[in-house]
Amino acid sequence: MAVLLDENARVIVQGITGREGSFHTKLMLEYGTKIVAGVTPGKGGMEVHGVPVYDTMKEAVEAHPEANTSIIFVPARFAPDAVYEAVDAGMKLVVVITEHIPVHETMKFVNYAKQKGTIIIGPNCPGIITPGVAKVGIMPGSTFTPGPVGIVSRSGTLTYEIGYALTKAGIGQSTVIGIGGDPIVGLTFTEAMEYFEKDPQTKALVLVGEIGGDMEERAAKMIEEGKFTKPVVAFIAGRTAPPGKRMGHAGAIIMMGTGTYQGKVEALRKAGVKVAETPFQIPSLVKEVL
Amino acid sequence: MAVLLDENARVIVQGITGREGSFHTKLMLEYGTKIVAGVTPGKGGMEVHGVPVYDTMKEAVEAHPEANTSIIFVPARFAPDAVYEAVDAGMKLVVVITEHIPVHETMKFVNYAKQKGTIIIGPNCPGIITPGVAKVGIMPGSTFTPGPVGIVSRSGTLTYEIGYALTKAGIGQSTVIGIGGDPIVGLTFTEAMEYFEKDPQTKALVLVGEIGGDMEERAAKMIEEGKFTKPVVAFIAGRTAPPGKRMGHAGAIIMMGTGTYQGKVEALRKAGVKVAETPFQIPSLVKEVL
Amino acid sequence: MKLFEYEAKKILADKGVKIPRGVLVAKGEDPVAKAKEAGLEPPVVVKAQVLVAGRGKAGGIKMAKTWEEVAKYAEELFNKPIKGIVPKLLLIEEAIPHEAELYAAIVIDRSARKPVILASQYGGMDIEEISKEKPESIIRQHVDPFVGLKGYQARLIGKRIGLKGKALASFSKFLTALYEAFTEYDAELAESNPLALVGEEVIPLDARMIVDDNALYRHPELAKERFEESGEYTEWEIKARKIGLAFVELDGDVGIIGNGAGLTMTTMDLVYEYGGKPANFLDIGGGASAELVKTAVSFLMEYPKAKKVFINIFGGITRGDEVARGIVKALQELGQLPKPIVIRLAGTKAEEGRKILEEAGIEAYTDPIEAVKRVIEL
Amino acid sequence: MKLFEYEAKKILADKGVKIPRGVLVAKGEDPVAKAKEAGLEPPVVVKAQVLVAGRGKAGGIKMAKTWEEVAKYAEELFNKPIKGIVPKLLLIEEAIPHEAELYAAIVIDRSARKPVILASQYGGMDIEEISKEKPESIIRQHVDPFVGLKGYQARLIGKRIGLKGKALASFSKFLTALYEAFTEYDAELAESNPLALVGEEVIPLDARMIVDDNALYRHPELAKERFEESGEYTEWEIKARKIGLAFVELDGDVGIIGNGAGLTMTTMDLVYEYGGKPANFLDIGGGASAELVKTAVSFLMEYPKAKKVFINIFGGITRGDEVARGIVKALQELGQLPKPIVIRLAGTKAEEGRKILEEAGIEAYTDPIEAVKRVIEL
Repeated sequence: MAVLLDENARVIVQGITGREGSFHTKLMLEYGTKIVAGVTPGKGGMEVHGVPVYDTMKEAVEAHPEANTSIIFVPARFAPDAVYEAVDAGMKLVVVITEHIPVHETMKFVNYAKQKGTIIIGPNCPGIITPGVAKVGIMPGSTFTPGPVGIVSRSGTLTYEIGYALTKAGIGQSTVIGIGGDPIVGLTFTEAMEYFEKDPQTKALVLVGEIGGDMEERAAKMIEEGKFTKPVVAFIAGRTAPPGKRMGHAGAIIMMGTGTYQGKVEALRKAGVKVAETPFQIPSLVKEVL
Repeated sequence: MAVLLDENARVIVQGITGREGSFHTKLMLEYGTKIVAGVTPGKGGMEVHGVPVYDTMKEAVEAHPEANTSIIFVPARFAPDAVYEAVDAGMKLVVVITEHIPVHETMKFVNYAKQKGTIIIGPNCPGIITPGVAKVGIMPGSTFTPGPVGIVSRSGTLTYEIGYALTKAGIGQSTVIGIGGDPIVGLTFTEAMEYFEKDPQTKALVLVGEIGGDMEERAAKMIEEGKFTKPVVAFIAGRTAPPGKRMGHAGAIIMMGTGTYQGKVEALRKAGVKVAETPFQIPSLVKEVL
Repeated sequence: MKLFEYEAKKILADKGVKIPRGVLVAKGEDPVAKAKEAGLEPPVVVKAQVLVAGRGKAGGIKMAKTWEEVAKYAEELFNKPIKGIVPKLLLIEEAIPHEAELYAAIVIDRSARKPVILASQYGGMDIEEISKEKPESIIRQHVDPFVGLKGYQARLIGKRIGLKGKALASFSKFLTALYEAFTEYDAELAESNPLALVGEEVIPLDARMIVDDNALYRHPELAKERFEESGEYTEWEIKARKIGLAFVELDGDVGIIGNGAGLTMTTMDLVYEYGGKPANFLDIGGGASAELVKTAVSFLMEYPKAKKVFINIFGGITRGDEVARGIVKALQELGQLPKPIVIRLAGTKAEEGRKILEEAGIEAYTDPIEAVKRVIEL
Repeated sequence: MKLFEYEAKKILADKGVKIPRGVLVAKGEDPVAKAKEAGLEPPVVVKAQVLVAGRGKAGGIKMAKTWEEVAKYAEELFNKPIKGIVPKLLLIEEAIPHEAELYAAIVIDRSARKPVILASQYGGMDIEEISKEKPESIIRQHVDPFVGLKGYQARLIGKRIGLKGKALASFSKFLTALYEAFTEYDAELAESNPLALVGEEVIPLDARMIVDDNALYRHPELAKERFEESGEYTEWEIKARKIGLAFVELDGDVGIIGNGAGLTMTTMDLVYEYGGKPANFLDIGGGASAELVKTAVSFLMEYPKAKKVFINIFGGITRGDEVARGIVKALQELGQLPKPIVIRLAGTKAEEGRKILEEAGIEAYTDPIEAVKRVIEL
């Protein structure tokens, strides 16, 4: 078992002929991900690393009706359209890697996908990996190993760092989800937690937050209300970030007094979550709760 | 029994303080319709024919949580907003009397209402009456009498004429719905027919169409496919109307070769429907099928 | 309301669509000088700006190969009515050699209650002809009115009418602009036919838009109605519109007044059914005042095609007594009865109305069939 | 990107909002002459057009009762930095006596993933103050981004902040315009505070808008970035932006380079945790080239606050060898090592990277804790 991504995933890569799309298609294939098709308008008929390319999702899905997941490497200006195309083509899961999508566009396609029953991960995210099974994303696969701990994170590199630390400590992961660093994302902490709650493989959850927004506070509330019952270890990046400054991620900003490190840590601790001071304390804290 | 409107209807009149709204509130009350509130922004606190007036639907519904139906007499520029307000306030049925609403607006609010599970009748319609029970509309109540025949019509006055002819001939009506003369309406023939099909009181249906669009053809198809099983008598107005001219109703126009009298009559006859040459043949045709 | 070609093209150009270079010439202006000023060189196309359908077939579009021809055709077009309409403006445009003529339109689909894109690789013919001759070539795509036309949908349509590469990109950009124009201007129809394929680019050689009359208040820049110029309306229809009457001219001799669109049409149909021919459609609508009735009656008394008049009223919101008062007033003002008139009154206050008419010496029927038979035999 | 008050007001005025009569004055122009030309009469308000928050409290807004005061305050404001920023433009506006000051704003609610309207009858204070002092006065209303703000929602909000009659209608018209501005300009924030209640009309005395940087390509009319004028950025932040670096200035002395926003913030936090103070945030992002790394390293070598530099890389898409090559290149160009530098490399191609560094005589850590301890003790 796993969360959102298992051995039944059949993947279409949107923007497969681009530099990033092509490179990561290769890495995903090497990891064992079952990529059935790629889409780039105007490049139909090509092959990329043996994967057939179509002009449209419609054609890709007609040729590969088993497809249920897509990953988007399309530039920001065209990415929202690619999301609509994936949703309308019936994808169950759409991973949006693209950064710099206007937030009004994200707001719309996330609402649209929700109505249609499609799960969006991202945008501006590293994707999702179920170690040993499949990877739909850009994270280094070797960093992760199968096991009992779920990870859900707003940060990419930090997730690799934490995954690596867990792996080194002999603690494997059930599924690792990078939900993305934008102010609006398709899958929030609490939504991801609903899936982890139901997954029998997952025995504990590592939650990697950062300043800005109130997703961590909402996760804390969910835990307090007893709607997430597994042990949680958290780390929040940005303790030393000044208010009003955007720290790399569009979503990592303390605005109008909300989204502070202190607020998040307090809320999580109040909910009984162990909050690590550094990411490198996470393995030992996880060991305590497993 | 009846269709869409029965003794459980509790009605709010939107635009109750206007000339039309106030006049028809009186007539509806006299007919026995249970009007619980009226809404006109800025006129909250007034009373119209004993009905309390509120500034917003929200307040009206808070004070009268039993309300489930609204009727809109608001001028065309403000009518779409009144529809959204009614839908968002949880009305199950909204009758839009207003004429001259831009068709792009109607297209939107009809789709919106559908998503939210609200039934819209109209716009540009006379409303709905279940004789002897309730009237949410502007038709002369005395014209109709309870009985076994449903009427669904694109035309107002013509419906009164036909109802009157039936009543004179001793044939009463289960429910009479004027769906409106605009190109886009909330409730189409086939949708109305789904309700009449399920209504045990209705033994036969009179369908009053006119030139323009293809609602009559769709009704014929529904009958042919066996999805509507009760006897149908039809009349189509506009046999002598020239193509390309708008005949009073925004929707009554033969465009791009579609929407002709001949096409509609042929489709209906092919489906086994008796099509009257004049509205005054309807009572005898109905008697044949009852 | 129909827009002129140059107006529809201007709207598209404002949305980034490349349109043929051109210049508008009014009567009295020198077409050659204006065309030269605009940087045009023959061959050019000289197009009458009229709103009638089938303008091309009616001789409203001329290809001029020399400046002499430009002058000649402009002179011709300014003096030749196209289906009865003399253009006030000509559009002189560069002639654009092209490989193919496509069709693209957006209309409102009544059943789906959504906008629908129509496209075909067989442009040049009108949509009815395409429907007859190449029905399978017509691509249909509905659009969610809240979400709008998605880029991928536009690309799919372009692909399905045979475009690829840059031409496909150009088409999908065009379609997006057309959709924006369609929604922004509350259009019932936005169309380009032919939409020319020029190398790897699409260019609208013609463009049409019909704006929803009910939405004109939101488009004050378009709001001057153009009854006279449209060619849609006859002289008497224009007169009627100016005094606020919903009137359509027909070819028979029985003048018709009814209340409500359905009943008025039915009254026409009844006259036809009993062997007569309606001279018009005139709907006084719901709840008409005596004043409006008077105006309608007086209008038909002047309207020469109507040799007699049939007034058919079923009172609902409309009151029989108001109608009767209006008729009596009209006849009083006219002094005498210039044309025979048959009245049928039923429904709300019909009794009162009949009394008023009787007092004025006018008989009114209750039964519509008796009334229509009487009209025919007059 | 923040818009200036006069820009935000112009956008609202274009949407039909009544704004105070006013005129822009540039340095060197005669404020009195320009104000008179614009038909203004004292009392007027002279407002520094700067983007810093708390402009009023910092003395950037002056009420002038006479023409002499206009001249005096204009002279003052043009020469007095507001939180470090000297205005290039002043806005002189009519002073508008008003009965009440309201608050209205639209922001994006991350959790609901929808725009949310915020309104309060207690304007004048900023929203944090209102949240503290009158939290119950803040009305919140979400908007479906596809459907838009409905008229009745605007009226309900107005009612709930105590308006009625014509004032309510004026407020709801204002809110509709504000929402249009919010969506049309891809705003993260559109705000008026105070929104004055003048008789039965609302008039925005101030207006603020922040446009999503990611959407600037859609707004070429706004697209000139204004790092210098915004007051949001320090001198070194402006320098960094100009060469494409995601850099935030902090107050410590340990220069920081990381890859990825989360890891870079964490690197700052680690330094702090082990007793140091970060001098900056500098994220080289995912998949950085040697060239970008070189630029980043050279930048920190010049940046005076950084007395030493800590580079923390966990390779994912970013490759350790590329990073190493960038570092080596930077040091080679500088000739020598002006500041001590500690490097931690892990993940993709970290082994290769360490080898490259070693060959250039630079030691690299694998363990971040060891590395950070080393930085602190330097």
